[in-house]
Amino acid sequence: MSLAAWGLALSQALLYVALAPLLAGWIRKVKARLQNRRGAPVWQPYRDIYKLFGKEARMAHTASLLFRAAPYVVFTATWLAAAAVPLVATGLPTAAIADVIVVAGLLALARFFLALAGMDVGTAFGGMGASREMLVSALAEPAMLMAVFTLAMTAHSTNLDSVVIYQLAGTGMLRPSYLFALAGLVLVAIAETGRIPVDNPSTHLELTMIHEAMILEYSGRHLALMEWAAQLKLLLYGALLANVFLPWGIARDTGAVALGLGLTTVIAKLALLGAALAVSEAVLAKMRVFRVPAFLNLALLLALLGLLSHVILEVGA
Amino acid sequence: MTPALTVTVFTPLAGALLLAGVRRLDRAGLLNVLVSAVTFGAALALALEVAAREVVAGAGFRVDAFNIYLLVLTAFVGMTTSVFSRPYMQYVCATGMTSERGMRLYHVMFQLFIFTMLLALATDNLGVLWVAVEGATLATVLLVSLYRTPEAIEAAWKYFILCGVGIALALFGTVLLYFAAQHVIDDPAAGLSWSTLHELAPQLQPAIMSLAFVFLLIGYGTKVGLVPMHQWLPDAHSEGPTPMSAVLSGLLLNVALYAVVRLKMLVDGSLAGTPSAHLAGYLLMGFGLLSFLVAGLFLHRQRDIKRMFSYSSIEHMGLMTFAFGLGGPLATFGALLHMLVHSLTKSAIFITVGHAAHIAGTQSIDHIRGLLRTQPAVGWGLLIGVAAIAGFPPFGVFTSEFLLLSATMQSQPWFTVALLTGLVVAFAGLFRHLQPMVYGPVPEGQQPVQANMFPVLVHLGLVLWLGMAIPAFLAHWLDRATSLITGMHLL
Amino acid sequence: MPMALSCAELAIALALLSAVVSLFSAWTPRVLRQVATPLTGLSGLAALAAGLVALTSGGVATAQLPLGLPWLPWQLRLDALSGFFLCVIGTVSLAVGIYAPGYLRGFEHGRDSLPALGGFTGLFLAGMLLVMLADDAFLFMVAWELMSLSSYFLVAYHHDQAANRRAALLYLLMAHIGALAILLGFGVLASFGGGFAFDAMRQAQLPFGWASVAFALAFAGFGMKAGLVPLHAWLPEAHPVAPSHISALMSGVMLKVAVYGFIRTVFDLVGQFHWQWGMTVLITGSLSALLGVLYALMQHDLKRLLAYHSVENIGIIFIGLGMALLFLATGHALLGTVAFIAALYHTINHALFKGLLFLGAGAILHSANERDLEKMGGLLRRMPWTGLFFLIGCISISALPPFNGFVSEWLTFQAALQAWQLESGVLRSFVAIAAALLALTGALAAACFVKVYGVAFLGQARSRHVRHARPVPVSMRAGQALLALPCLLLGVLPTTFIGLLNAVPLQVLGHGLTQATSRGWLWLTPVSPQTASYGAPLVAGTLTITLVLGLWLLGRGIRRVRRCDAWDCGFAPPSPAMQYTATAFAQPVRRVFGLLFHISERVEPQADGRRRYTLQVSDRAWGILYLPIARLVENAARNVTRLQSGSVRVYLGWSLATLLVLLWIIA
Amino acid sequence: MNPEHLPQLQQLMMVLAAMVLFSSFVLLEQARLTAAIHAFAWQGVLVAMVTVIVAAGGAQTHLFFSAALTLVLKALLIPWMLHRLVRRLELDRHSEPLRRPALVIMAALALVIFSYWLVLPIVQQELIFTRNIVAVSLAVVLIGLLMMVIRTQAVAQVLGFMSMENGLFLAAVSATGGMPLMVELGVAFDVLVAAVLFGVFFFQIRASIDSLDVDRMNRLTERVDGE
Repeated sequence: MSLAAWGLALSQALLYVALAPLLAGWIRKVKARLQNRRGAPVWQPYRDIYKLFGKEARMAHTASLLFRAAPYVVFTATWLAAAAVPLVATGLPTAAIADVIVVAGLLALARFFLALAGMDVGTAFGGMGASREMLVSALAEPAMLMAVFTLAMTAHSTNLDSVVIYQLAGTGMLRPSYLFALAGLVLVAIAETGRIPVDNPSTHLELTMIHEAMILEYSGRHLALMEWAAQLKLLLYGALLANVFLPWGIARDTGAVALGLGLTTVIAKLALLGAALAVSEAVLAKMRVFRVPAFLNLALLLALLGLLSHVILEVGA
Repeated sequence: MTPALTVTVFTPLAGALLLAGVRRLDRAGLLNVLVSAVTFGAALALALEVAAREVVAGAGFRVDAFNIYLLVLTAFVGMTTSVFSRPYMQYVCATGMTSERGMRLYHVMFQLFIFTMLLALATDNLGVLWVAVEGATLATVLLVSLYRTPEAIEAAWKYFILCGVGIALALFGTVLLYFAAQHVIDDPAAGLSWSTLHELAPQLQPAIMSLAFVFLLIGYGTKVGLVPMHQWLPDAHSEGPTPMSAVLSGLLLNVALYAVVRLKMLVDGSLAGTPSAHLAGYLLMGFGLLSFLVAGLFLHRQRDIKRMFSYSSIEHMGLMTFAFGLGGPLATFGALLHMLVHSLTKSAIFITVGHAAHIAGTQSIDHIRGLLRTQPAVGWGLLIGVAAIAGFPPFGVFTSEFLLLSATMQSQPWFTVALLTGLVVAFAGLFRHLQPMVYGPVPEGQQPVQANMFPVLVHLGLVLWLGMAIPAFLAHWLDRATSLITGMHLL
Repeated sequence: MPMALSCAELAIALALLSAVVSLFSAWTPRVLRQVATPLTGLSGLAALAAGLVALTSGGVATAQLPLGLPWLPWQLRLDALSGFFLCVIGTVSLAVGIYAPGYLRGFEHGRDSLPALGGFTGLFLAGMLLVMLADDAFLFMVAWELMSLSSYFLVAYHHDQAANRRAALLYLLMAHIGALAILLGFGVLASFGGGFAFDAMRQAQLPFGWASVAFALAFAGFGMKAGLVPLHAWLPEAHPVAPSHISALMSGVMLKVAVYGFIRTVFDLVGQFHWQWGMTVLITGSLSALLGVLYALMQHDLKRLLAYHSVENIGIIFIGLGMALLFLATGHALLGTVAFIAALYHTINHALFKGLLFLGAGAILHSANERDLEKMGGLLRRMPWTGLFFLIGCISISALPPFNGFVSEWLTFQAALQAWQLESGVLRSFVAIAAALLALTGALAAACFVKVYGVAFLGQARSRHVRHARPVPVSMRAGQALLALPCLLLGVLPTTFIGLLNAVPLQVLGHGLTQATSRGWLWLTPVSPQTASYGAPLVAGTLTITLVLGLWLLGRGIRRVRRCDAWDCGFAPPSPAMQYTATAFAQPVRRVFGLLFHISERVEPQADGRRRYTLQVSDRAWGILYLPIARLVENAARNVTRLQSGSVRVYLGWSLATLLVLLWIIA
Repeated sequence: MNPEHLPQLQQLMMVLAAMVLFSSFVLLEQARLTAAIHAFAWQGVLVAMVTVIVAAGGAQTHLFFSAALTLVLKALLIPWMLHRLVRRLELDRHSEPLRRPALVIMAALALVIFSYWLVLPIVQQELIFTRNIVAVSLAVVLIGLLMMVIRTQAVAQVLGFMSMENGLFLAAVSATGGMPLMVELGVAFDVLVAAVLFGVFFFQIRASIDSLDVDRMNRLTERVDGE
């Protein structure tokens, strides 16, 4: 573990933080274009965050200490989770710290505090948001784990890093389990990051909110951290899909060329994913909350099918 | 015939005669305790003698390892019960449920009953055994109807008729036994001596012996309370005065079972080698299991607390009968131990129940409530006692049931399922009725009574001791009894 | 090592002593608080010490007591396995011993008898400790039943409510049935091993059929005690009605004693492994985990909810054990060990956080006299310390890093993910599905504890007495802290504890984890570094550093913020009544998993014209298993009682008939 | 035993035994209490005579004594007591015809055959004669029991009980040449006490349910009302 490697890991983690708003902005931009609007510039999210940091934070009378601590916990946990997902390079020391289960755990930790923060103020909306969020995650988390387990079982490792390397070295044979897992993971990603059709990040109608309902009471820097954490999560899932399923182009060593190549490829992949997401959001409508379980059961089913088709069809293959 | 034996057996008789003369109630009570104490002391002395030389015999009496511990047990339970009965009967007399004459009758009959018990245990002559057991019925039947309520009289009548018939059949069996004996023993006087018969058992004619055993089993089995001849038992227990129930459950059933076992030994001896060698054993197992299961189910539908515990007695008697039928040293050892702990526990329970009924002023389970709050001593006594009888460690009943179960598992594994089912059913039946009685708030105007829980304490203490560790001397004692019955040592 | 054994004996002696001492509280109530409960704490400490020594030394110590049957004196034996469980018991009972004095102050003016409480608590503890040391079936059963019986008296302690009495009866009944099943299982072993001493049983060579019988009996008996579905229904009835520190002991420790019994019997005494057994355990465990958490979500009585979570966690433990059996049966020793370790790890974890949570519930009960979530709210501001500890408990039980619950679930997942090494596709897919269910369970548990914490400690108080709740005395806080701290430690330093735990599989299974720390103590690598690694200390460290850094960078984070009203959509400011209730929170889950519950939902008009909404979510196990059996017994009893018709002539007829039948038989 | 008497004695005993059996049939059939008591007394007499004959045949002196005992007890004392009781209880007019006489007789006959079939296995040459007597006495015992089952009248039940005892005596005397004296005494004493106690109970029962119909004593049962 050379110091350089650690430095690289750190910079990758910082890169996550830096890139997160960009992806959000990009998706918004594409969406706007698809809706024949000009839309805000791509770096608008940076501006928002900056502005929010500048604003004064206010809290409801009924809010407790947990309400203040939550944004920091949520942001940190999400960030830490992100740091364990290879973005531009593999073989980083951070990969060994946390495998995919830990990533899921950290995301769950963030969600836990997010939901608690939602309930803290004691308004109906917060509780509603928390209840819905926990239901969604309760169904999404196993689906995600299943999907990733499929990869992990193939690669005989739960370290994302090793999975990616296995993929790169892999014969590139067509595995049914992968297709199922990928489909499942996509659905999970949509649900977890609160995108249409599960949740609408840009809604202003409280009763339809999930994620927004929980952070309804936040303002100023707290809100900034919450938003940022959400964008980080989005980026995390994007990186997960991009690098684990189509890892080609990711840097194998710490040479400058490889890193540059890796960066460009990953940005390209993310841009494509973002565009795809924007398209889907443009064409799809948000579902009723009680249709969501059906959506997630589909994800669960796909992921489980992936796992089963792996353990039954492919072991030894 | 050693002095200890004479004193042991005949003290109660003398006591009965004395008590017939005593008018003052409190004096009678004291004398009653005194006589029982003397009997117990003598029994202990006798026990030492037996420990010294295997068998104490003479004048038609024969005390060996098997009956000596029952003798001691009988004397002991008799003593503790008399201690309990003194204040209790005074209370009964005070409430006017019975008269001064009734009290005298009670004391006389109590001692007479103890006498018949000891006689039945100590004698070597099967005829005398029969006479004694019949005498026990006669001594207790008037006590059952002591309160002169219609229920009491009805109970007494049923008790009298059923046991009378049973015992008559037993006599027929005895006659057949004698009949069989005559062809191998020329001295007619010795024809009913158990020891002689036991030596000559192999020569006794199997056909007659099995015929005789059926009659004897039905006869003495009625007294043991084997289903379906048990119907007198709950009635007699529930309607008689509580000390009577205590000794009936604690002693009479034991003695009847003792008789059955003695006779089984003879029959086994004579049937050995014939195709139906285990006839007696199978009969006992069948009756025992039937009683065990049926009584357990009966427990669920009780409305009278004393009836409930008399059914529990039937259940445990069934268990012992089963074990004796099973044979083998382990089962027999367990059965002997169970006899011991069951008598101690059950008599303790009946004593407590007496106080409980006294507190509530009724024997109806639905009206006995909140004992723990009213009088913790009684409440806990009942609770612990029932826990003990239900076979919870560290009480002795668990130990014996453990032995019985493991013995069954070794020889007849499939019966264990039935046994366990029976245990669970019985346990549930007991506790579902017990809980409302001890727990919960105190009903209106329920007052604590002047209760003497000392005997209960002693009994349960002993049972606890036996559960934790069986003292060596007792272990060897029971082992010798086991070897007498089965011909095999366990230790 | 003999020192450890005598230390354990000392623990038992102390427990018994406290039982005896507390009898005096009949005269001076203070004795219970000031002498008896500290003694139980000491006993816990002694047990902990003994357990640690046994774990570290890894040896075996035996002894005999001059009690028991003449030919089978009580045999004591202390090895790594029992040492580990001694640690579990010791830790929790130490905390309870510290916690109880504050908690019991309220009882001194109650109507229930203190001697009973103290006495049976002591006996209960002694019984559990004795089970750990028992080395022959007789002593084991004695200790086991002592534990059950004394805990029964503790469950029935508040016996004024009929519901509590029913719960106690059901509890004792189930315990008794379980005990008899266990006894029968031992009987099978003994009749092959030729003796009730465990050593004899170890030597027994059972054919597969009888071994399976023994296994089934042990599984049924111990599973009944541990509260595995579908035999769990007594557990959520019984555990909550006991005084809270006893609930902590029962849920936290007694269930573990059942786990110990299962491990001891199946892994040690029977000593052979078959995949069929593994499947049975695995499936039962998964079902228990899922149903447990689902039923827990439906509860709004805090202690009942926690009790249902015990069912869930026991399920998780048995998932681990099932996988261990499976892997060992198919010859994957290392993987079996991983699963085994995972189960053990989850065992101690559950003991810690479930004990902690019950103590927290006790604290709420103590200061707000409330068990119903629907009436709580805003307690965090009323009792901050309890709030903090309870939060730690919630995070741990929801299996979130960096706390201990996560580590054991992570290990379980690691074991499950090695399913690809199994030969049979069926087994592989079952393990995979079990892993899926486990994931689902974990997520639902998180949801459940968001509900609990959010409704109880956050928001605003929903009733007056909760609004005026006072902080609990320091001893109770200390007790909770004592359990909260290890929750963190076991989460942050798993490698250290697994190093300790290793002694258990080494002794029971014959091999331990070889590569657990092959990459250094910072990384936990159960199977191999390539397979998976979890740098718990690093995660925890980074979390804290980043948190502190964040707070410092945005240094204004410390500065107090302006307060204002909550967003009210422009209507009147929100009142406590507007908050989401626990039932409302769980409603989506109830709708999604509806068919697993027995739901009766009614809206009936009241006299005053208003409408009343009642919702009853009950356990399906009742209708499926319990009531039919009860009905069966009732009918049998009714039919049998016809025997006692009351007419003496009928009775004589019975005698005559019996006589004739017998005569006919023998002739 | 001196052989020249034996045949006649045997025949005589056979006849007597048969008559004992017959008497218990009579007892079973009797509707009127007083008559039943007389039948019972006659049975006692017959048993006593059997005892005498066995005593003469076997020259066992103590049997004479027990014969006298039987005569006094079974033929005189107990019947006399029962008579007095019946009179004092104003039952001398009481009569209770059997409900299904034919059936009862059938049952009784079946019992006789059954008991004969039962003692068949006791095959020993010199025993055939005693064996039959045993069969007869067993039949008497069983019929007594049957009588207790079918009679709803307390006194009648007692009569059944006593006739069972007669059967026992018959068996004891004829088959085994009498039990040891001490036992005989004990048994006799028990029977006497039993008789006395029965007397006491008649009055107690009468006092409590003012009738002697045992079917009206059915308070003590496990039947819950409405089942």
